[in-house]
Amino acid sequence: MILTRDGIAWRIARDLHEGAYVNLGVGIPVLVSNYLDRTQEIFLHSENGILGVGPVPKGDHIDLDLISAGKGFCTLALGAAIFDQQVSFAMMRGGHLTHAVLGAIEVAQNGDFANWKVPGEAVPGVGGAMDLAVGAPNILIAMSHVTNKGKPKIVTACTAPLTARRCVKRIYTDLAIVDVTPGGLVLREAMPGHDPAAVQAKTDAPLAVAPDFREMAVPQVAANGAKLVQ
Amino acid sequence: MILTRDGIAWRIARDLHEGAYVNLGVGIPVLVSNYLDRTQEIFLHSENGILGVGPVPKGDHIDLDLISAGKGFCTLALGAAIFDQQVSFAMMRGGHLTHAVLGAIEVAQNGDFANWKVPGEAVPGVGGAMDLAVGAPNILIAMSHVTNKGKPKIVTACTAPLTARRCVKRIYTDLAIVDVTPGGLVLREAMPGHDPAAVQAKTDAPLAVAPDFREMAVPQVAANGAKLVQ
Amino acid sequence: MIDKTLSTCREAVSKVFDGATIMFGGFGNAGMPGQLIEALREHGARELTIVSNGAGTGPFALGSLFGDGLARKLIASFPAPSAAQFRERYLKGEVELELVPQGTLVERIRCGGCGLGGFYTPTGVGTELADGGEVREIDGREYLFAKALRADFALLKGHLGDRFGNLMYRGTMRNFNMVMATACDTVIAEVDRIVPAGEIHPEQVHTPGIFVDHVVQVERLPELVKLPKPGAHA
Amino acid sequence: MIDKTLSTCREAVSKVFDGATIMFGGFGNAGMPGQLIEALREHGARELTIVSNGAGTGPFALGSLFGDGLARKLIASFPAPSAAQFRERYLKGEVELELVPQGTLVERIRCGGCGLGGFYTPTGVGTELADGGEVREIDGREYLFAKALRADFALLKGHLGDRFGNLMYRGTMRNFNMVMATACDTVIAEVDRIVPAGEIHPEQVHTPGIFVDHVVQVERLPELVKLPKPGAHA
Repeated sequence: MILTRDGIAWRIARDLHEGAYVNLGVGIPVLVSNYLDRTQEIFLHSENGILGVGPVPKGDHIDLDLISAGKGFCTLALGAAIFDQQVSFAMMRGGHLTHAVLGAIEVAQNGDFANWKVPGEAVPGVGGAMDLAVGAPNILIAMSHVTNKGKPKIVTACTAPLTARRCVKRIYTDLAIVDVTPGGLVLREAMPGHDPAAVQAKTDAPLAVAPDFREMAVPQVAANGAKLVQ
Repeated sequence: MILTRDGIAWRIARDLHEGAYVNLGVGIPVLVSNYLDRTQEIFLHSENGILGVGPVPKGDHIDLDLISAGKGFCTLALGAAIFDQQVSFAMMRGGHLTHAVLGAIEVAQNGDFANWKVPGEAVPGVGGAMDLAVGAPNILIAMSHVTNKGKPKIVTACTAPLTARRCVKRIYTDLAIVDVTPGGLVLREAMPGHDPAAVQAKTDAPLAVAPDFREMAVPQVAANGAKLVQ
Repeated sequence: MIDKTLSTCREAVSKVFDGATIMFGGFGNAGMPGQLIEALREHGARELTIVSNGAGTGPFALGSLFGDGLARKLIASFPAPSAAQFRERYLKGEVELELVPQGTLVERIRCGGCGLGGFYTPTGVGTELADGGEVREIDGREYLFAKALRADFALLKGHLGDRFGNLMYRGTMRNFNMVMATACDTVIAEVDRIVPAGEIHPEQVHTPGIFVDHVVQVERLPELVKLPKPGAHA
Repeated sequence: MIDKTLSTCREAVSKVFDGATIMFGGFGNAGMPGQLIEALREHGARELTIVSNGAGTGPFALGSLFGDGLARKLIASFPAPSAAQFRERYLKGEVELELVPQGTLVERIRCGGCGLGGFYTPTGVGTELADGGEVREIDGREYLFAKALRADFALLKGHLGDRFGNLMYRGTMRNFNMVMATACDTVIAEVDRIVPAGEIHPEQVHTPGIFVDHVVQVERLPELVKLPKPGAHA
């Protein structure tokens, strides 16, 4: 049993709490917004100039001038602020956001990670990924544990072009949650049916097992009907 | 016959035209605002965050939150904008203002000038003078031609601590108007009764005389009743 | 009376010369000067260097400049997979790409606009985008040097404008428009509406007129308002 | 529910420690956090490093901190002749002064707030304020290196504030407040009025709450509103 993309997003959302200022990257990370505890006030940052991104607008409530970083229309949450690029990147690079949730191609045991240059993509594009990575104190990675071909993505050293060095704090995969610590990688949770040895078998870098290691507890289906495990 | 402080300001105002964006320093420069041609739209910049400073407010029309760089209350002109320090200094250092009018202790023939560290003043203060000096393409100096003790202030090389190097375009004194050119100083106008030789006698650096040199034409009294010549 | 308004985009872009470097505001369609870009395409200046966050998202707007072969270089952070016209030229080797992290791009433009020569950023240190760059340690952290960036022209989009050149944006239109307005020799803005002097409150002027040379009122072209699928990003 | 409001200035400054570096917003009395400063004076933390454009203009506000001997250093651009309390301490050698051109001060603070290490400015090159500094030629012009500046605390003044920490200023209150809000570990703002969440329009938030830790509503003290003679500057 492993997590779906929604399942990874759901699990990350459980670790975000009131007062967090969070940037959600493309891919699995943007799904996190669907699973946040709406009784808590969590500010979502969009690098094109919003702090306090609200839900996707419905029907004819679309404002053509209000888009988020994914270029889809959005709304504003209570207490939101609008600003330009220089302020937006001050928030990112200046360490003001509390969390950035980003996808990755590879994460290394020292916290290096690679996510901007997709193998096989002939035209490179980096956007704000490197600025987020050097700024936010909590870089959370959301990704599958292995590639489509079964190759581990948590590695001893990245081979793909780096996004930033030594910045990842925690990795959420479809299989496990792994912390990056000064002493190396620490396995905190794994999906039912995958003991530490099974996770290690799919991980290139050595994993220590946390003293409070536990089975991940994720429901089958989310409140919005999305399948969380498969 | 020489100009009063108001006279110098009046004469500078004649050289500022529609569309100019001007910062007026403390001392004689701020007086320039009293003599601008009000039929022309000239924007006055105040480094604390205003473009489009209007006249001093009258009576109970004072807004306690609206002050100019001299820390006196002010109003806003039509088309004014309000901003913070980083934008204000972007305008100054970035070369967006067309003119800065500044006082000086000394101006050298190469356009160096000194105005921030007043001799005998034990506590130094620089404010925005250096930023203005490196930014505005037209640095106009307003000062007396000689010190209280008769010592020339237009010199071959500054002895007082510099504000900036090679930036002065034109010097307006109570006696003359002198341009700083790549070929040296050029005397453009002098007050009636002071021929080029008389101006040179009160000037440390050599003056060439402009082909269109002329006598300065300034009325005795301004429209506001201020004495312009003495 | 100062009057920076012009009546047509054609007139506004008429001074753009072959080989010019041009900054384009906008992130997605918000704050993207679609009509000025169309006028520029018709104007036909060639060998342009384009500074923009991306390279467009289809055959219109920025995409059309690449489609028509008017650009020789792009300085950008994210030429998206949907920027087909750019990508085709790039892969043929007809257009050069200078890839810059988005925050570094913003900051380089800001430096150019505020008279600074360059700055040190932690962004990109240890990555291949730092290759050959100068790295300096400041207070125990490594930073990469980046240089100011200026351009000959800026094409921007505001919501309101006035004859002084003051601009006010709406929603997420501000994006790159505000910094780019400060960093170009000639700054041209299209706006949804030119309003009488004084109608934009001084505290709501986002780009003061000192930075702007020309303002043109345009109607929004429906084809420039591409409707993305809702749900792409919350 | 996020709630960054506090009911007293005393509480807001209670964590300030001996030896702290503190940035103070304000230019003249506009945007000057007079009541927070008074609370800080009563709090009595000593050996402070003060970052401010000036050093006050009399025995109240900043002047009182120097008067009480609470500061050991001032980083400023213009300690005016009217800053008698600072000047007396400075001339006795009891307070150190780091004089920085105003634009360089602003930019150093901005760098500290936006994660940059430093920058190159043309300001001050060839002057005695550049002595010992690193000069670098970039594209044929000389620039002086300046380093980012941060502080432990910022004391700021806004007009409106809300429980999220969002601030809106009035008139010329913005001055140093906006950059300082980004560059300090703990940011405390006094405001004329705390308004309900959502009352400050998102497009009129000048300092987003992410930068602010505490907001206190105060009444303006009449003695802090010194009335300058009109006509000092047009």
